[in-house]
Amino acid sequence: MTALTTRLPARFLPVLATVVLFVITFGAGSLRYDGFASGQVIANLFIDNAFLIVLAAGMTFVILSGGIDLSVGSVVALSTMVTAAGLRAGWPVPLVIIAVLLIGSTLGLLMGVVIHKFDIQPFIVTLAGMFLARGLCFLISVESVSIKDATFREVATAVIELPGGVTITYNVVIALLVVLAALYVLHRTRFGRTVYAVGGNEQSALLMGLPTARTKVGVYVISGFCSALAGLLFSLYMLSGYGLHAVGMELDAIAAVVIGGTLLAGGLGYVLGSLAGVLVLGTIQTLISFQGTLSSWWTKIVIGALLLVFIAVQRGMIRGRRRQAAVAS
Amino acid sequence: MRGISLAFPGVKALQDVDFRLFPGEVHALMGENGAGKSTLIKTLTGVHTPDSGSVLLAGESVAFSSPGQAQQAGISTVYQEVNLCANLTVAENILLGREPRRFGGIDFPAMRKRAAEVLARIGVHIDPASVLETHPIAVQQLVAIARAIAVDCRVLVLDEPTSSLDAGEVAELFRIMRVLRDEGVAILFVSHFLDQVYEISDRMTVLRNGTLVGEHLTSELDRRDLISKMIGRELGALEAIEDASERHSVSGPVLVRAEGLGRRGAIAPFDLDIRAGEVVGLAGLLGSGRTELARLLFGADRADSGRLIVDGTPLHLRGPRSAIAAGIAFCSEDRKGEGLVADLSIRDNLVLAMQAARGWSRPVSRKVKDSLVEKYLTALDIRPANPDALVRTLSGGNQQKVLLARWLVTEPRLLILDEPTRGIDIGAKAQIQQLVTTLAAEGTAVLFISAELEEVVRIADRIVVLRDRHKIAELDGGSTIDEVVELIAGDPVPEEVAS
Amino acid sequence: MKNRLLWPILALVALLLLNLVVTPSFFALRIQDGHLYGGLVDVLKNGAPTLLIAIGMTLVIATRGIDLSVGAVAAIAAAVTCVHIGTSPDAGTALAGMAIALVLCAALGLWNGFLVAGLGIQPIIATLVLMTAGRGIAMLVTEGQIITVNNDAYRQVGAGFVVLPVSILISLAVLGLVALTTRKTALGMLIEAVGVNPEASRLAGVRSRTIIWTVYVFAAVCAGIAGLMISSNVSAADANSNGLWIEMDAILAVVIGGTSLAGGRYSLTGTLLGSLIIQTLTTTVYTIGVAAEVTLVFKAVVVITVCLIQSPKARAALSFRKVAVS
Amino acid sequence: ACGSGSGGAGSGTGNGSSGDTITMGFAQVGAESGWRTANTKSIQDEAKAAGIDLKFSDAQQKQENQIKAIRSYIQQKVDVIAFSPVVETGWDTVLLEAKRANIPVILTDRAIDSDDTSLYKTFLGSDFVEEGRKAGDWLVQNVNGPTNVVELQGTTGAAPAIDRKKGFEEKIAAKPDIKVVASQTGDFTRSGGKQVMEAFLKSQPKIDVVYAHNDDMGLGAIEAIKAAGKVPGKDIKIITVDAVKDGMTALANGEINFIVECNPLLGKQLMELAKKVVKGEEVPARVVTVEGTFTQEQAKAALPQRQY
Ligand SMILES: Nc1ncnc2c1ncn2[C@@H]1O[C@H](COP(=O)(O)OP(=O)(O)OP(=O)(O)O)[C@@H](O)[C@H]1O
Ligand SMILES: Nc1ncnc2c1ncn2[C@@H]1O[C@H](COP(=O)(O)OP(=O)(O)OP(=O)(O)O)[C@@H](O)[C@H]1O
Ligand SMILES: [Mg+2]
Ligand SMILES: [Mg+2]
Repeated sequence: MTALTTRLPARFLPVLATVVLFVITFGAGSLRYDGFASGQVIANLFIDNAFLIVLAAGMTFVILSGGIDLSVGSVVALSTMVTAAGLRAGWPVPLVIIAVLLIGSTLGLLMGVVIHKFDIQPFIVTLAGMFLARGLCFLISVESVSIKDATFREVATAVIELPGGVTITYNVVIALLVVLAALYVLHRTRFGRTVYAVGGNEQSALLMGLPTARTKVGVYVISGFCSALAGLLFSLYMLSGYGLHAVGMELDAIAAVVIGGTLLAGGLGYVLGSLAGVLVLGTIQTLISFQGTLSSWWTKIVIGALLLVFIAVQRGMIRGRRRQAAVAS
Repeated sequence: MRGISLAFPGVKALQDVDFRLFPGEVHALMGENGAGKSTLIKTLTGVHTPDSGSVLLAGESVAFSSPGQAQQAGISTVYQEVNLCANLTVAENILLGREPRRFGGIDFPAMRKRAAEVLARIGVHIDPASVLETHPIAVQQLVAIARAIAVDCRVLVLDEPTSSLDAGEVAELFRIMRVLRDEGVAILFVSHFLDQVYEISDRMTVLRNGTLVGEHLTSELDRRDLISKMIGRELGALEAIEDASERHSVSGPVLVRAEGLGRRGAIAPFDLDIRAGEVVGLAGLLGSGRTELARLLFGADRADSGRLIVDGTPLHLRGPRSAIAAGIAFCSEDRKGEGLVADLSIRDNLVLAMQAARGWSRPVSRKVKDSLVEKYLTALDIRPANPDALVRTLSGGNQQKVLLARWLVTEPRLLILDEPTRGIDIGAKAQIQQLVTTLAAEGTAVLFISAELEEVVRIADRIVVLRDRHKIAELDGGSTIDEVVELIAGDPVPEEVAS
Repeated sequence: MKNRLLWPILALVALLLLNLVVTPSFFALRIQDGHLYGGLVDVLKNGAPTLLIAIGMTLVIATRGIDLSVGAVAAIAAAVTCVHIGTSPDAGTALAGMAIALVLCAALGLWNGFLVAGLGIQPIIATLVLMTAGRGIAMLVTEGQIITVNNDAYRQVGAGFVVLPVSILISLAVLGLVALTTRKTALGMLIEAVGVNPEASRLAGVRSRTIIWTVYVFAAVCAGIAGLMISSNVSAADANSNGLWIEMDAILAVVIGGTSLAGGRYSLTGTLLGSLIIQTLTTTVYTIGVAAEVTLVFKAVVVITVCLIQSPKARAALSFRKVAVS
Repeated sequence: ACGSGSGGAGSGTGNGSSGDTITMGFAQVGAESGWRTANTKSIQDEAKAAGIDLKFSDAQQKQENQIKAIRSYIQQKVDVIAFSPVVETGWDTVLLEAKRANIPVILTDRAIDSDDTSLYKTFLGSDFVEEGRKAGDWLVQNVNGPTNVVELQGTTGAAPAIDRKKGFEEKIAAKPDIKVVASQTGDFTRSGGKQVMEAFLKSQPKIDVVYAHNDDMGLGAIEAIKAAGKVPGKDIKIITVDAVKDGMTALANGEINFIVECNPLLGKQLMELAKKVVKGEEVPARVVTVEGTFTQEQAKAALPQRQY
């Protein structure tokens, strides 16, 4: 057996395991609940999590490089706030979009520069970024601001008909495009491979003459950009800006990435895994709302338990498969 | 490089060192462990910024602020420890940063093809799409070399590239170095193997304790002079070792016996007896399974067949702990990854194994610690002799000594040494060899693995030969190198030899 | 070592001085009903739970781990104890309740340890399970209600005084104990070894799994005690808000204290300073009257300034500029 | 399972899956306070009593989860959807979907900020601004001379916090003697309230009144005041909102001076409304829950019957 067939799948295993698990859970849900096995439920999974997909894609870059970005949730909130406030003030839509993306990327850039130049741990810097972004929301307005702009509303409510009567929103299309772009950048460009190298061993990457500085700052810019974009999608989803939007969403994004098999220490993982991770979290949510009889606390316990089942089974699958691979070679 | 000085906290690594490197020459940088060779190289390539002094490249003053810049200026470097990204593929490790592109993206098929070509140039045939960490450290070293020669460079820096390579690989490397030299590339070469240095270099610069001793043409400096320049005194110790290595056949009780021990994909089932007081050498080519054999004996990997008998009773190896408890010690060849705990001090690294065996609640007392540290710092001449220095800051050779000392501290009954002399200077190497002989005389069994066949033959009482992950023969200590080489490289069909 | 802690100390002092400037009475101490009363005392008292959790977190982080579940565990401890106490004013009932709660916390720590060391799941996700489910468990225990108790013995843990607040005395005692155990035994060194290079440690015969297991249990017990302090301070268990986001504060304290999230070498003194800095920051916000909507921006600015002050690189850059200007 | 697609024109019984029992989807915000838990319990109990099949989901304090839940109710074709929008914005898209699917919507707690009032049938709930006003009124009537007030705000940005502040300020503006000297968020929790109050006690030379946006923060403040050697309710007057049992007890004991009620028990009213809405009957666009205020004497009387 050649090394190619035994080795590469081993690295893809976590992703594969997540996808397989996702399919199994979905199957289980379909058997258990009426109306679960419809195309629209799957479509809703994407519609309801489009912003999270974008966030997770950005977060994948950061985690692959060995860092972490806690600011994403707040940047989403800030983006919704800027969008809503900007539109309320009568800015044209394109200007709002550009402003939001610029703010997100700039915040990312600032954090990246501080992390890299001053050698401060990403955890603190991005936590400060988290405070700052949310603080800025409240400076703009403490109250929630609704979006009344006609163009925005149109895009938000527009649906794309898929065969079989299933509908999706433009958000889904954008999210999937982001995933594709992330795939391309991570796997087909020097920057992407350097992200993996830095995450694998920063010192070595430096000695190999790779542009580690640019890469380390770059991942935070990407994450900032993705957060801002996710914020725009969130604005479309909610049609409002609010300082308390997306509280704790950074944890969802990190969880999705890690469930997708990415190593928190960096250097190993795939965007597709993160996508699968988001879908897993979304499915857990969907299962719970279909169940419909859980009290608030049982909801939490069941979410935790399902999460556990996911990661434990995933772990088991990876271990079992590794053993088989070892035996086969 | 002119008047280079560089100080780390507490250590003056370089003091006013001048160094010249000409196109079309192989220039050996010589010195004991910790003399400052690697540091000088890192100053050249922009890893460290010198406190004073200047670097001139083709007459122009340069100041690289990162290795990337040095690379762009045509300086290609293999650093001492394998500095690659183990999580990437072999091809990426070789070509990342100058990968072939197509439509703006990396062209992977072309990249794999290029990588395979470069690897073939140095005689390595591995799948370029495989992940680097699946390969043993020696292969990783070859990949690092491949990376360095994959580009057209003006200056090629090789910091102990041969420390875990065997003779065949080294010959390949030298062939290429000669080709490059003839093309006008300036090559800087560091090695503790004097034979290699004399074989390949045209000129050498000697460092001692961070200061320049002198620059000489290789042809004008004989070995004795070189050594005395390096260690700063007349050699005598060295000769003592050459004699100390008389062999004897040991007929004591069997200490460790392996019966049909094996692991699929790693090493075929083998039998092996090791007696107390015996030095058993393992010989074989790269990838012949020596390390795997050793790991099985230590329980670092779990065997899937056979059993291990210690002192006549079967030992159920559940992991390194049970091996250590049975008096087995294993000094790994991968000191960075599997050996040392880089961010701990010399002291902590020294007592780690001993402490682990005692459990956390029974600390080794400060007094015992200090006396142990004291003893081994002097016995192995570890520098700097500051027990609180972080192991990460030690020179490669000194790290190796710390690792060795860690296991000596546990007073093992069977000491497995996998490439213990890797990256160690000639004086220290002699010391270690002597140490092995002494230990054996005191009744310790030693399993000795080294890529340097000569060394194995010199100190082993018995030599076990491996090929293609099979044990194919056992020779007694009187054998000559030629006999071993014949077995190692010899017939392509192992069965014939074995029968 | 001393040098490393100098800057966090300076940051703390600067923050305290800021309070003094805005509120001149901030440093004032007086004896009130036989115990010390004043702004500084509040900082110590309210910082005690974070400090305690941060101590446990330090050890977890030193092994390259992280424990997100501490907040939930704190909530569970509070809930179990308060439900056990109910309306009883007995000291015995309170003690029994606390004992039960802490045993339960140890079990939860074992669970985390099992996921991390036993199954080999990444710590952040392994403890995320308990972070989510744990709060649910706490609410299950209290049935979503805030359980108010009226028990003097229990009140002592978080609101009591023996000259100084009992809670800070407990935290400092634990800190001392941990410092002593890790320094006087080999535990500290082994923890660091496991954190820096797990594989090398395994090959050196270190029982890395047992060690990892131990630190998670310890962190959970610390979280449990902290939960008791928090709830005892207001004599009520609120499953939903007890210890909410305290894991972030604790991690921040550890990191500000100079311990790297990448594992390995840790500093307990650093953690102490980190916790004090964070609590002082919170108290400062209240005392100097930062408007609620500016609070977060203020915190962000302070946190980043503290870190810049500590970063040798940032100081180098700054002093370089000064030299260049002058 | 029956109405396969055709379920169309004019059938007055709605589009539920089974003929007579009504299925209601209720998207709760979370269980962030005792108040909310009481609210949930009332809805669950009353649904059972009214024979309504309740699908309940807890959004863990996240609006997007609430939206997801509503979307899944639409998917499951429930007969009526009810939810408590904690924020007034951000509901248009999903409610439009509900409207398209012909599922009537009832808001509880709070209205939404939408120009399109056809998105929901009615809304049932308290008025947070009004609560703030009641608190302000009481203060204006019950103090004389210069009065320093400290305010313990709810979670920054949360609607009750904003509105209770707004209503309160509106009323006290009438009396320039009353000044809010410090205002900080205590996150609606007891420990938050206690910590903030401790700090206020040190930084403010004179505090006459505490206005807390909920009972819990008020209870925390009481602890802090006691620790400072002062008497809550006497040295420092306390006004809170909610009237949960613990708060009422403190009020009855004289440690709180005035509580504005915010009634969580709207299950019964909700179920009645739901039945009407499903039948297609007209309902008023706004149903206000019955809410009062409590002084210390009233609290003593009301306490024994307090359920939550
Ligand atoms: N990062 C560092 N921090 C502190 N001291 C260092 C650091 N790097 C190297 N040193 C010290 O500098 C001296 C020179 O080390 P260097 O690695 O250059 O030796 P070397 O000649 O390459 O030795 P070897 O043959 O063992 O590789 C040693 O004393 C070493 O301990
Ligand atoms: N020159 C080479 N070309 C291709 N593969 C090699 C080469 N050298 C080693 N390998 C690989 O090395 C692996 C086995 O390494 P192992 O650690 O058993 O070797 P070893 O005998 O201990 O040698 P050493 O310790 O000197 O590296 C196999 O995967 C083998 O394919
Ligand atoms: Mg060196
Ligand atoms: Mg080997």
